[in-house]
Amino acid sequence: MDQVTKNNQEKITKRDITISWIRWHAYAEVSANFERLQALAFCASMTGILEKLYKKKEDLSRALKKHLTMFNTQANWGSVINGITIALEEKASQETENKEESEELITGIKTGLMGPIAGIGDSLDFGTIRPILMGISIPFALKGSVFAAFVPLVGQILYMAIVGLFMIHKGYSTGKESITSLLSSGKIQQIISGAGVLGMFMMGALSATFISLSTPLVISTEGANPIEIQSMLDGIVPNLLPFAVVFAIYLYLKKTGANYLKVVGIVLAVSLLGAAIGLF
Amino acid sequence: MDQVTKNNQEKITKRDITISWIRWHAYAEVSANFERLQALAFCASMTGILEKLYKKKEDLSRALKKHLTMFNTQANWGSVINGITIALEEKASQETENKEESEELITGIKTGLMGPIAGIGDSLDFGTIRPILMGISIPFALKGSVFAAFVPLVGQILYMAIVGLFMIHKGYSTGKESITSLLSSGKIQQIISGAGVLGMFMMGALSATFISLSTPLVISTEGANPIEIQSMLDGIVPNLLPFAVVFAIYLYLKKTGANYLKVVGIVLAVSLLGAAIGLF
Amino acid sequence: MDQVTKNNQEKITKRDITISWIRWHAYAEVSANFERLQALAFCASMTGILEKLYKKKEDLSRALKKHLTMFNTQANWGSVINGITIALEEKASQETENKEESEELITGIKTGLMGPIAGIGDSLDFGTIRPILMGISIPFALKGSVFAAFVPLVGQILYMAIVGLFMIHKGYSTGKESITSLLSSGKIQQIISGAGVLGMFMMGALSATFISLSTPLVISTEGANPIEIQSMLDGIVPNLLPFAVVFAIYLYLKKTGANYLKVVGIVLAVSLLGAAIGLF
Amino acid sequence: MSIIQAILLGVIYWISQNKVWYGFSNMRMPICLAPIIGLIFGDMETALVTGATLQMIYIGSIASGGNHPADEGIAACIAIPMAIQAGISPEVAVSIAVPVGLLGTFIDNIRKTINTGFVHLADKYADEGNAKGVRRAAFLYPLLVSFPLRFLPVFFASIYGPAAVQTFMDAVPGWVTHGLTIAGGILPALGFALTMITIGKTKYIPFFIIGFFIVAYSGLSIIGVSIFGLCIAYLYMTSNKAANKSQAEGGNL
Amino acid sequence: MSIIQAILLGVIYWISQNKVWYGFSNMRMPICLAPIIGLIFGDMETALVTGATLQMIYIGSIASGGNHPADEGIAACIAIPMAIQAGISPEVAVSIAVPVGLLGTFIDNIRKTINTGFVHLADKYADEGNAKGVRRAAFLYPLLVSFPLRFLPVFFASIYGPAAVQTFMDAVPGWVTHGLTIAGGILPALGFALTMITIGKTKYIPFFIIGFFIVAYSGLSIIGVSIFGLCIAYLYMTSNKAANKSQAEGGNL
Amino acid sequence: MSIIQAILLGVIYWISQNKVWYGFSNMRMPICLAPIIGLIFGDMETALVTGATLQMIYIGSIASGGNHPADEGIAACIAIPMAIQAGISPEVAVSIAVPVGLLGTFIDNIRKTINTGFVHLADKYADEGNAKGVRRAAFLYPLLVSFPLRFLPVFFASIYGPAAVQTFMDAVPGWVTHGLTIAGGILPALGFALTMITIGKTKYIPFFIIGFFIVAYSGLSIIGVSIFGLCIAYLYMTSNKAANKSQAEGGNL
Ligand SMILES: OC[C@H]1O[C@H](O)[C@@H](O)[C@@H](O)[C@@H]1O
Ligand SMILES: OC[C@H]1O[C@H](O)[C@@H](O)[C@@H](O)[C@@H]1O
Ligand SMILES: OC[C@H]1O[C@H](O)[C@@H](O)[C@@H](O)[C@@H]1O
Repeated sequence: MDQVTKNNQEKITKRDITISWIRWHAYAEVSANFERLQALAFCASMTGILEKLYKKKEDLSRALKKHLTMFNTQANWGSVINGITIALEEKASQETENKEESEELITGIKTGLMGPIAGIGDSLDFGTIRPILMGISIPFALKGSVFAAFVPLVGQILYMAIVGLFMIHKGYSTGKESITSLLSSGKIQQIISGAGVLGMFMMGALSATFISLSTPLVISTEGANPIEIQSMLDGIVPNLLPFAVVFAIYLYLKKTGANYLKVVGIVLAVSLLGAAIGLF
Repeated sequence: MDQVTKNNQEKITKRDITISWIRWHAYAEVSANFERLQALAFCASMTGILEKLYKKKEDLSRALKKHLTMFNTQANWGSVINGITIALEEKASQETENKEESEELITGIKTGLMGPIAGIGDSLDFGTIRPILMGISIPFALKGSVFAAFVPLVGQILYMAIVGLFMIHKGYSTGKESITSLLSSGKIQQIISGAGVLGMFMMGALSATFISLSTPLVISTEGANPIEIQSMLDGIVPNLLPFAVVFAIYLYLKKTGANYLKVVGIVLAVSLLGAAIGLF
Repeated sequence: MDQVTKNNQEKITKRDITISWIRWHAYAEVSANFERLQALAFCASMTGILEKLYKKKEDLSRALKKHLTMFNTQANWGSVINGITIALEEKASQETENKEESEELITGIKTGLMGPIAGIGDSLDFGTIRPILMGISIPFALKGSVFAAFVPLVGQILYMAIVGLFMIHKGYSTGKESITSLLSSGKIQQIISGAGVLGMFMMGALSATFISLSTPLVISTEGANPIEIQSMLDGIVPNLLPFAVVFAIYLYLKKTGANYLKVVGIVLAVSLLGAAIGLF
Repeated sequence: MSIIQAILLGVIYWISQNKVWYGFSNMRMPICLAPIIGLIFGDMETALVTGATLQMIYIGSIASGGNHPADEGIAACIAIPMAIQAGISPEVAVSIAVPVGLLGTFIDNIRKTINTGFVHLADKYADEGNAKGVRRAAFLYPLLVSFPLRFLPVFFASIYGPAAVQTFMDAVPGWVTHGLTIAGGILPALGFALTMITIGKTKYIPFFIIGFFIVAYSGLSIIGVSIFGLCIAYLYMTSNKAANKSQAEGGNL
Repeated sequence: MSIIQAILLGVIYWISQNKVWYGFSNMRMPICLAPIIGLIFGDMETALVTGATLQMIYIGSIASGGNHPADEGIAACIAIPMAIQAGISPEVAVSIAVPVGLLGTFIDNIRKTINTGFVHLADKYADEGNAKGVRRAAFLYPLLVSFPLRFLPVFFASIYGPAAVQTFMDAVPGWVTHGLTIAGGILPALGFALTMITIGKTKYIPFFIIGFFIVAYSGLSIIGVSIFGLCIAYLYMTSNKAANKSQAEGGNL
Repeated sequence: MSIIQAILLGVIYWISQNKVWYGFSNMRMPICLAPIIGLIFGDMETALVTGATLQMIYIGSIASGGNHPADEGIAACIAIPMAIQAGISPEVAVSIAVPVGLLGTFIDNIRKTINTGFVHLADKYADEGNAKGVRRAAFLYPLLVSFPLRFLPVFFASIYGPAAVQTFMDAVPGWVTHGLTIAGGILPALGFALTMITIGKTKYIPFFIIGFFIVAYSGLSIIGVSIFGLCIAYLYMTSNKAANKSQAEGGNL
């Protein structure tokens, strides 16, 4: 009977993978939501593959549900995760035992990679390349060059097509050829850890660069020189407020389990209140 | 007979620990001396505990002598060492064998922690918090605010009461509940090593900040531009003289076995001589 | 018969080692060549030793050929390699079995140490001490002091005699007494790795300091502000061109197997061409 | 402004802000919308100058974790036509549009709240093994639902013109716009925090702190700091390899 | 100056410099003594201004390993009354008192030499199992012995007034005060070196060097540098955990 | 200039640039040649001023991997006599000599190409077990062969004087000297790359990158950066010791 299942199954082609990438790139941000972020986009981008691999309704259903768990990454470099997942699904679908184990493995690799790659991808594509590109094209555009104004958009489309397609196919071939050896040698774990360190480091760098918050508060006792709270804080440690904010949000998310929308609300409320009473 | 000893022994209460802390904070600097620094203070702060634990004179005597060996730490954060020591003494006093081993352990943990905590505590309380507090209160005091002038003192009393009491009780509970597991897992060793690294690092930072020494020497050969030795040294490496001084003293202490008073004398002599002949 | 060989063999004396050092210091740069750099100098400096150790022509021949493989280091600190090699040769010459193994070992230690020591020695002697010495003597020389003008040369001769002689004898004694224990404890490996890390690090530092390359290119579209390529590159990362150059050469050498002369040619050609067309 | 121009503008904004294609992530940027709007309104020069001026404000805008500090797209779709049609100087147009951009983040939050519904719909489709349904829930429905959200504000702002926008903005109290500016400065923190959560390892937090304070103290650029980050991560990886390996070997006994 | 004021001053100095309570560590600082002396002498304003001025000199004073670069307490107890009573300007009072503060470190060194005796006394008590005796040796005796050391100089300086202090200081040759200033700059090194000794591990010395030169080159504040220090120590600890563990596991076989 | 002076000059240059003794590495530096040339030509003051001026250009000259960015020695042997004899100001003499120094690197490259032959000769001697031959190939022959290479250019430049040098340099097109300056800036890279190759471990490259960019960003001096390098290397070594050891222990099972 196993035999039957196997024979029934179609082979994953290069074209399937490219289609999966097209879907991923189209869906990634469209269905973004506060509950599971890109989960729906990831699942939907896998549908073509899963339909081929799982001919039985219940298997397909199970596979689809598996990929509807919380997911978020930077979609460009994140394509590599789709590639790896396709390879792993292909292998898992052929197994007849240890199903649970390989499902856990797939989810483990997905969640292990999504964060680090988000950190690295955001830093590279949006923290580095984008500002450089715009920094170059703004002065030309100010002088009226239509060509220069098109560079950031067209450049990004091409760049992301090249990177994304490369990454998904690379992810697939790596996954297919060497996932077993990768896993047994602990190399995947090592890559996840290295990427995690880099991602975390870059989040720190981005936080210090892109979060801005300061206070105009001044303490003035009668007679005494007025004391600016902000310059006092700067004297202790620069960027103290941004640092406090990102850690407060981090700890809150960690405790409440990523109640994302609520944080948005709190940030807005605190900002407005702070603005109203002159705290910020 | 063992049974008897045990039954004889009183239980260590929270109150005992608090009293021990009060003694520690009162004695810490009062009996400071060139031979064993805070050894006497530490021992004396343990007396109440030891009297409860060791009912036999000879046991008490042995325990007291054990805590009269060289000790020095930053007394505020160092309270945690008292707490841990109390827990360890309590456990050791109930043992009937391996007495020597547990005595060695106690001394090992004490000497392992005292240095790192001195480094960290000095940096935090005296290198960071104190200058910040004073930097804030000086301008107000200059304007005549009595309140501001009281902040550094009252603030420190409260702060050290809170930290010190917390640390001694925390030390005790950690020691009591988990010292065995801590020891077997090597965690205590790890904490000592981490604290040692931080303490050493902070000693470097404090040295560069608080040691000052420079030379006004100038070499002037006839005809040639006069050369300032200090700016030559700065060109090689900044703060070279302070660095040399702290290392010279460190190596000397290391070799001669902490002949503290002698170093004070030498420093004075060299400084006065240097000043007299125009070297410094 | 083994006995015979052994008895035949003369003992290495301190004088032999000093002579070896004198030869090394005399030959080091004189026979520098594009194919094997200091190989000939190294081999020739070992001749006296090898003649003593290997009384049979074929043994001597084999030993000489072994030391004619590619070698390059900073000759001053590198004297330690000569010292170690002498000790190892002495030991190897007494062995009757495992000849191949100890030959490999000798070559391994030589090639393991030569790079790191080159990096460290160049940084210290030529990147640090020399500029400091000259920085000091130039102003005096400008004022006409003959004495000051002699300092860099005489100072270097003395300094290198002291360091070099110390290093070769130290290398020999270390090698002789403890090479076996060093090897079994992995300490030699550790020293090579530490020195390698430092050497590599210093190469980076020297590269950033001493390689200079920039471009005067300017992009000017009609109407728009002209854009200086160099300041654009600096905005991305400082010293980008020197970094690219050193890596390009490194990768090329790595790939083509140290075709040194060719790189000299390419550098010259590219520089001249670049200068001609206004690229640099 | 003709209705057709207003419709085109609304559609452009809808497409750009929904990132119908991930490679369009830059399309919502004023400098990218500028030439398109310039075409629609037939005044390329003003469009480019206004777009480039506005862009400078958003040059460091980063939207990690799906989180926008401000809506550059709506700001561009308000400011550029305003500068072209009402003859307002680019600087003034920008100063009106930036607060609108702050308000614009609300639209995105509404969208992401609504999209939550589609995930649950997808859950149902997944249960049924309905792959096509999942795809519709992931693309078609969100796009349709977001249409009025994206289209209408820009459409009406275009129809009723600068005066209406000005009146609207005047009605918004000063502390609100100031508060939104503050929120715009804070919101990226949410994205970064979320990414930290998904990275997951608490023990990497020292690297966050190092990265943060290297930048805070040295002012290094992201690319500069990432060079050191790469090296540190590589060294961490390789040094841990040794440790891991030996652990593995030790553990396997 | 009344005798009672002089007595009060002497006692205050005795309490503050002996740190009868560790939380009083700041009490010897001029800014903390100022309001107390202001009360005694009935001129709070002058006291505060002089105290704050004097404090600025000692703001970075650190006494590791029980080692004082200067005696801020005696300086304060000389300068503040002088400014109040002799009508000398705070600046001048400070310039006279600072050299006195340098001389003051001798008192502390005498105290710590004498205290050595009490340790040996405590050794004896410990031998006898006499806990109370140990406590007396740790607190009562040192406090009593230090009383004349601390009380008398300040008492007499107060009684004989600014002129006497001035005469005394004039008698001290310039190279001595300069030499003491130098010593005051060097003495903290002794405290740091002692702490290095008690930390004990020679292999951590590179961390000392890193800490030193990060500050020397960057001018980072102690708090700034400690952030990096914390991260480095944490990473060292955790990375060594792996190594230690595997070593342990490897070793246990 | 007398022939004897020219001969002496040529010989001096030959000795200095061949580093007949490794401790002579500085001898080719203008400041070291200056007093010698001053003696030969009997005008110490001009010699020293010209030498010191020229030296400033080469103060950071480094020749790793046997690779000279420029030939300071020939520049000195041209500029100093020129300043003394033709009464040209030191600055002008230097500006003529520096391009000559750039051309001078060709001589060294020719020498190292020729020397390749002697290695092969040494191979033969080694085969025959002829140690003396090896020594001759290592010292005598290279020194002799290099004699004309080193001696003649300086000798002829001296004989025909500044005018000839000037004419020669004028014949060299501007882009060539500019190109050689560029090459002089790049050539050290070759030496560093070669050393990287001989260090051999690709996995240490992050340390290269760290060292490079610490200097590039901070402008730290070599000695400053080497302090940190030492500490990093030491820590790497000791932390790897733990890992290595446990690996060894783990592996030995
Ligand atoms: O932060 C990772 C990722 O999060 C979301 O999915 C979006 O904001 C992306 O733009 C971003 O790259
Ligand atoms: O250095 C640790 C410690 O040493 C001594 O005990 C005193 O100087 C304390 O103030 C200091 O905190
Ligand atoms: O780089 C190491 C070494 O290489 C060559 O042998 C010469 O350039 C030496 O001066 C240098 O020290």
